[in-house]
Amino acid sequence: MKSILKSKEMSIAAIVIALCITLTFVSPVFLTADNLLDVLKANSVIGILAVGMTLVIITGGIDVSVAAVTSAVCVIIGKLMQVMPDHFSSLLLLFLIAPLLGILLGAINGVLVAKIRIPAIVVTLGMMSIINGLVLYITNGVYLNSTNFPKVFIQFANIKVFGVSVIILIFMAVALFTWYILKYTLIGREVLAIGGNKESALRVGINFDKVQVFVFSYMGLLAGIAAIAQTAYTKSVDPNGMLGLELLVIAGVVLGGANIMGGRGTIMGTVLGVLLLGIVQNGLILAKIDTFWQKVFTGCIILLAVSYDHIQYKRSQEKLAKIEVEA
Amino acid sequence: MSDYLLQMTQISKTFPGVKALDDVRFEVKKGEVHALIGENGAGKSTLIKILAGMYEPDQGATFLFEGKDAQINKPIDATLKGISIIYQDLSLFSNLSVAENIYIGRDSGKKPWKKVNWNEMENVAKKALQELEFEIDVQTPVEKLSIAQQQLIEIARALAFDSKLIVMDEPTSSLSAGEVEKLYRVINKLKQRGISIIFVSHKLKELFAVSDRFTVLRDGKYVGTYDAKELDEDQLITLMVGRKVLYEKNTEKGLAGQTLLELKGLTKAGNFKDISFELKAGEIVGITGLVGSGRTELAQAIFGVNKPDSGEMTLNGESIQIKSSEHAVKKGIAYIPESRKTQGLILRQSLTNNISLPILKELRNGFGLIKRKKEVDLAKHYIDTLDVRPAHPHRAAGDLSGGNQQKVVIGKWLSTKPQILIIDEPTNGIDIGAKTEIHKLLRKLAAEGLGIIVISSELPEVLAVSDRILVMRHGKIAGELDIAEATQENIMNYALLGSKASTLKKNVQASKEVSV
Amino acid sequence: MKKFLGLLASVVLVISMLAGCVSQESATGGSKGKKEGSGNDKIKIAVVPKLIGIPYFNASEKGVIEAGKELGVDVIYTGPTEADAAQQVKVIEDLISQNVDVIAVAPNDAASLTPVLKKAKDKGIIVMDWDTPADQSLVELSVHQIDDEAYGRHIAKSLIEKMGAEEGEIAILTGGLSAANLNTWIDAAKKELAEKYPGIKLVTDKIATDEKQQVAYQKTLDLVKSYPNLKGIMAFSTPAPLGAAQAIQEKGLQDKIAVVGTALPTDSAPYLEDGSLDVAILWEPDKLGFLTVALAKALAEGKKPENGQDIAKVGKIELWEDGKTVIMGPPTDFTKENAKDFNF
Amino acid sequence: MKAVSFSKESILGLIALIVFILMSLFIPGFFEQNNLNNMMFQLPEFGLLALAMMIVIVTGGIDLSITYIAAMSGVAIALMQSHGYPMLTAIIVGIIVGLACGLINGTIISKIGVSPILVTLGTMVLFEGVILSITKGSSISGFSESYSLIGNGYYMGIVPLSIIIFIFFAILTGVLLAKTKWGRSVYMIGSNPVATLFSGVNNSRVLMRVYLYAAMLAAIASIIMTSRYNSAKVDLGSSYLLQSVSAAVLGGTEIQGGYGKVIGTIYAVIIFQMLSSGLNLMGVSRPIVNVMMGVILITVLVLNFVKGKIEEKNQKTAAA
Repeated sequence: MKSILKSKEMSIAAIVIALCITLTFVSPVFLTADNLLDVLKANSVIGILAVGMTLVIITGGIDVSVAAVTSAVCVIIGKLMQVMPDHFSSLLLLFLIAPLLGILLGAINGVLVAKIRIPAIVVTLGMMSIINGLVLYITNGVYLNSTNFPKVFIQFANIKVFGVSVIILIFMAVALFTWYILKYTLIGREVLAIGGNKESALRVGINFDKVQVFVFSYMGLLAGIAAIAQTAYTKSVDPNGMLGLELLVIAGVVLGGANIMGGRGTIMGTVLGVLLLGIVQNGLILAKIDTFWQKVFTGCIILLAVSYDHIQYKRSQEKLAKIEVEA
Repeated sequence: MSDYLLQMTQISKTFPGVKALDDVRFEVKKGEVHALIGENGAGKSTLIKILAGMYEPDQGATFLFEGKDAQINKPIDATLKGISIIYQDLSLFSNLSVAENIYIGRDSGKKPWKKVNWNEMENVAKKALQELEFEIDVQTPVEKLSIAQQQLIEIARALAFDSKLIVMDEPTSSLSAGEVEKLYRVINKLKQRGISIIFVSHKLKELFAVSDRFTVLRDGKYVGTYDAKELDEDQLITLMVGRKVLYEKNTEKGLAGQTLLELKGLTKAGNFKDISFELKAGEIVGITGLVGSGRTELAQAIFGVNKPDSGEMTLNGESIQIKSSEHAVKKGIAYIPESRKTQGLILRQSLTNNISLPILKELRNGFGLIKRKKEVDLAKHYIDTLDVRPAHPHRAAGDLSGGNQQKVVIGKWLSTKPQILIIDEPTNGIDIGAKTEIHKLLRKLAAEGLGIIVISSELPEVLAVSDRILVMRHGKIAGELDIAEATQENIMNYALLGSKASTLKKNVQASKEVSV
Repeated sequence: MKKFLGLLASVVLVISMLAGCVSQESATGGSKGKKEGSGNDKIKIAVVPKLIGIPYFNASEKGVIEAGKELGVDVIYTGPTEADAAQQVKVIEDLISQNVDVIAVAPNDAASLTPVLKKAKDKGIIVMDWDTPADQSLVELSVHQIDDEAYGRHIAKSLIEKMGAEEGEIAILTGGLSAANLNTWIDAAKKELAEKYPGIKLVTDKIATDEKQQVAYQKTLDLVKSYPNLKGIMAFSTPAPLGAAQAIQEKGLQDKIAVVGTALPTDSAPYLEDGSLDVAILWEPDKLGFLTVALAKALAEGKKPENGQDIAKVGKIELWEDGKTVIMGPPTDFTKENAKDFNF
Repeated sequence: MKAVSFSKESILGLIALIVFILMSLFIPGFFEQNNLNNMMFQLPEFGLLALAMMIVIVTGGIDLSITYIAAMSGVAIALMQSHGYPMLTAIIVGIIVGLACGLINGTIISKIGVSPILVTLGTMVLFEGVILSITKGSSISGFSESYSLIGNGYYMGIVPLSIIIFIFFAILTGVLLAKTKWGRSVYMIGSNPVATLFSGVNNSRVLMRVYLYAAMLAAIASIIMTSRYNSAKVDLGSSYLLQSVSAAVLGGTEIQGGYGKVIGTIYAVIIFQMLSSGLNLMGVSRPIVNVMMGVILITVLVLNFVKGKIEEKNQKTAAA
């Protein structure tokens, strides 16, 4: 098990390391704790969502409504915070409400996918359209800035442990927790099993519907947490702030080696994939690359990474000799 | 009263348009090995799936387990009652480790947050594997295992479950003789522990070696349950097919014409090594050996979809490298793969669309558009000549039975007017009547001048159709036999040992093995 | 490949065949001129923003609605949900179908609106632009909140002032690289710097922030790291200054780096407070909305604006010599002191 | 089998008809020359992109870069024309640029075998970047007068020219898919790529042509768009990306591949078009229009599911 996990993440890790080395030479600023923490912090929200997306993609699904769900939760908790008293309990309440809202929205996706058997991409596409429309209609795109937020939330957003922002800590906690779920809980193993072989999973008594509802609800839960992280990160709520983010999230997951058809995917890989995207963004400015060429670089790096990864994968498959040929 | 572990009565199952099971009864005693037999399509797998909770039987079924009324609506219900099922196509998770594959399902239905205990998992797995005398690192991912090894994992899973009833659907299909023997030993051990086993197999010899009783199904109906001692193989076959059938060894030698195909030292790492033989027009060369001996890989190399590393191939005397399946078709090579449903046919498409696919190019008019009428006529032609039923060119291929599907695949390739036909497991999953039909068809095609390579694990089949037989073992040709000198014994010796010499124990010699 | 070439050839053929019979006008071209007796004598004015659902255009909407009530005209405020030229064209086409009297549009891309505005004009609808100029040959009136050139220069000047030095490194953030109005301002600002402050060095070309605060925030963090001598940031588009200020606030660089940008006062209040945002420069968008409707109504009644005319609630306007460009007035500087006085 | 008369497509057609009648009856201004013309002018660009997306989806893929391919060829056409090249040359160059983009997608997908969603995600960013670096983000215009006729002109004074172009390509696509070896192979690959490969079909070539053809349709759409909007810009038509996926799926195309019809997609495009125009005429807020589209997408699929369940039940009782 361990050896193959390593090999799957190897190529992406290699790319990340190669990029880091290059950037270190290009810009001395890159390899400073300050910069690396900034990169981590900037990509924490995407990271949290990508962790959840990993589970969805392992089971062979996809959720393009994550950004919409996150901004819906952002807006709701933002509105709530406008009226909340400046008391510690407000924070607790927030940490209760946001995940619950996320779970609710995620569960709707899950039920439609599992029970009505509509392909995940279609359900979530529809949901995205609906949620985005509603959010825009209700908020009219109005910013909610931190002036009226409870002070305790701002304090929370500014917490640092050994210089590491609480947002990064949330991301790390989510990644670790999800890794634990995948590795050590029954439901986590069922997620992997379903990704590996749906038919077999049914035969050994795994409830496919339940697992699907779980992964989409879990995705929702993480979207709720991501909403808190996002609000803590920007210290304001911009209903349009997450538009289009779902593609970045998916890109992070698949760059991390998850197979879009299901079965393959690890939390470690996803974290690396998100970091790769983040480092590219960061590096483009640090390397002082012309503004207009930045996207060209990003596109090329994505294409190279996915092609390289796929070629590696094909080679490893070739090497998996099915037949013991006599010498 | 209850020395019965399982009693299923009045089991019927209706699918849209088909009655798969009709008032079947099936009773298994504690601690017996009970063979469930019947032709393909007799309803064995439907019955097993009902037992497994994958299908729900029609109204009126009664189901007793350990004398108590049992409700099995979902797979988990069966698992919890102690029923394990080893499916023929295996239920493994290639992305998970050996240990997990053995352990999986044990916790199904428990709280989702239940902690997975990796130590316990590995211990359970190790213990089960020990019992099978199969040594392997339990952390190896299953995708790295050979098919035979995977089958053992599947058996280990059932062992690890402490099941009361284990269903084995064709468990030996890819095991070597030694492994089969191990399996027999395990079965005997399980029996002594009071575990019941339902054994499904086509190898009659094998059935008689392990089973205590037989239940025979025919056309979805219950024929009867018999004690193993009261029957012999011929009687059993008669019960299964309602008539006596056996196929004869081929005696008419084909008229080997000029050489069509010649391979010299064809090699691909991890697939096959140093393959040399020739195929002449009008002859049928049978290639046999255990599953996983490299036969299919070799066939695909000739067909251009599995490129060899080295070696030479000549077609009609000219050296050639087949670059793609398209190239192969152009050169008159046809390949009928082993798995009809996933590789041979596009199930959701119509018979016409399937048959015409390789030759669409020739069905175009001046504007490059497909001449639909001509296409349908072509399909009809092959449907008629091959007697495909139902003879409806617009039906989806998936609606047909296995034998008819196979005829469609053959029709598809005959439409290309090939000079070489490679056919992998031509009668896999086809009932016996259709089998002989297909054998006759192959002989007829050879007589018309086609060069045919038949790949098959079923020795009687190889003997029934071939002019020459190549036996593969571990990716190499272990031996070549002319039909005149070929017997099941000497083929098996090559396949298992790589030589003609017979040193095998009696019970694996498969002297009179008949496969249905 | 052969087939594709064939296809291409047939396309060309078809186009050339059809070309002969194609005309700009529909023969059955429907009703020219205004619809009579639509039952409602109220003037119908449609105001189309670049997109709806962002704070700036929400503020304008307030002014438009208010003007509708006060001046007794029907107003429709509708626009695309994305700043996409194609969608905006559709919105206008649908408005033409609704037989409005005046269409005032803030184009996402002026050129792309030319055909549809021409169509509107042909139907007898009065066409004008607001916020951002459209094709000047089509519009009767062009309402500008600001003189773009002056505005860009003003922002540059303010930055220099806040930096307190006429030399040093600065950077520019923008909403999107393809936003025409932002580009105009940026170019004007650059011109101002080049002409008057040769000591100022622009470290890199304008950096896109995707109209998102968190992106502006990240990019600013990257900027201050890559260019440790950075003294000032100009941020265009409303979310960009907020993100930049947030970064400055967090890194405690208020005294080292000056940030000037185009933001709404309520949003920027938290950053103006501690000086992480030095000044937000904009106009009052609700006034712009109000002015647009007021002038549209006058136009529908056949009245042209005059230079120095005093519009209620807005103030004195400026009319250029071309007779159609109206400037609402100078920009408003929102600072720590006055930000609370505004409610948008 | 017996329900041929009630195929997914005909039901959708029926829905389209009902929507049309309802809107004509209840929305003032909907059934007017002007509005009908508007809809006909608006439909082709979206329709072409939706068709392009449909073909890709039929093979089991997806093309996220499609709108940027359109923008790419649009920019090429605009640049050529503004530099004084004749219209026809510009159009041909534009199509070639589009095909070149398709070639990149096709090569990586069919030769290397990377999954389409990943490849087109990458090329989407890449193409956007290339356009940005060429145009510096500004829009490019300067088309000849006659060029603007493609998107704005009427044929014989009655029918918008662009709708004729659309109909031409819709029929062409329909014929290619239903009547040619390539089209047949597209469905076959979408249903079962392995069996198709084992039937002597050159999957990689078929896929390559799929991405080329999709790119060509995108290029045609961009000709109509640039002509209609009189300019080309990096985000030309970018809002059509997800809409075209929705339209293809609503039109009955199976997202896993293997099934999808031109006519279904066209019905879906028409429904979307009528909804958007009708709701606008009613003065419904724009975001709510988006909500409605999402609701309709999900509702139609739920209905399909329910219909399937009922049919299954009927068949069962019939057999028993």
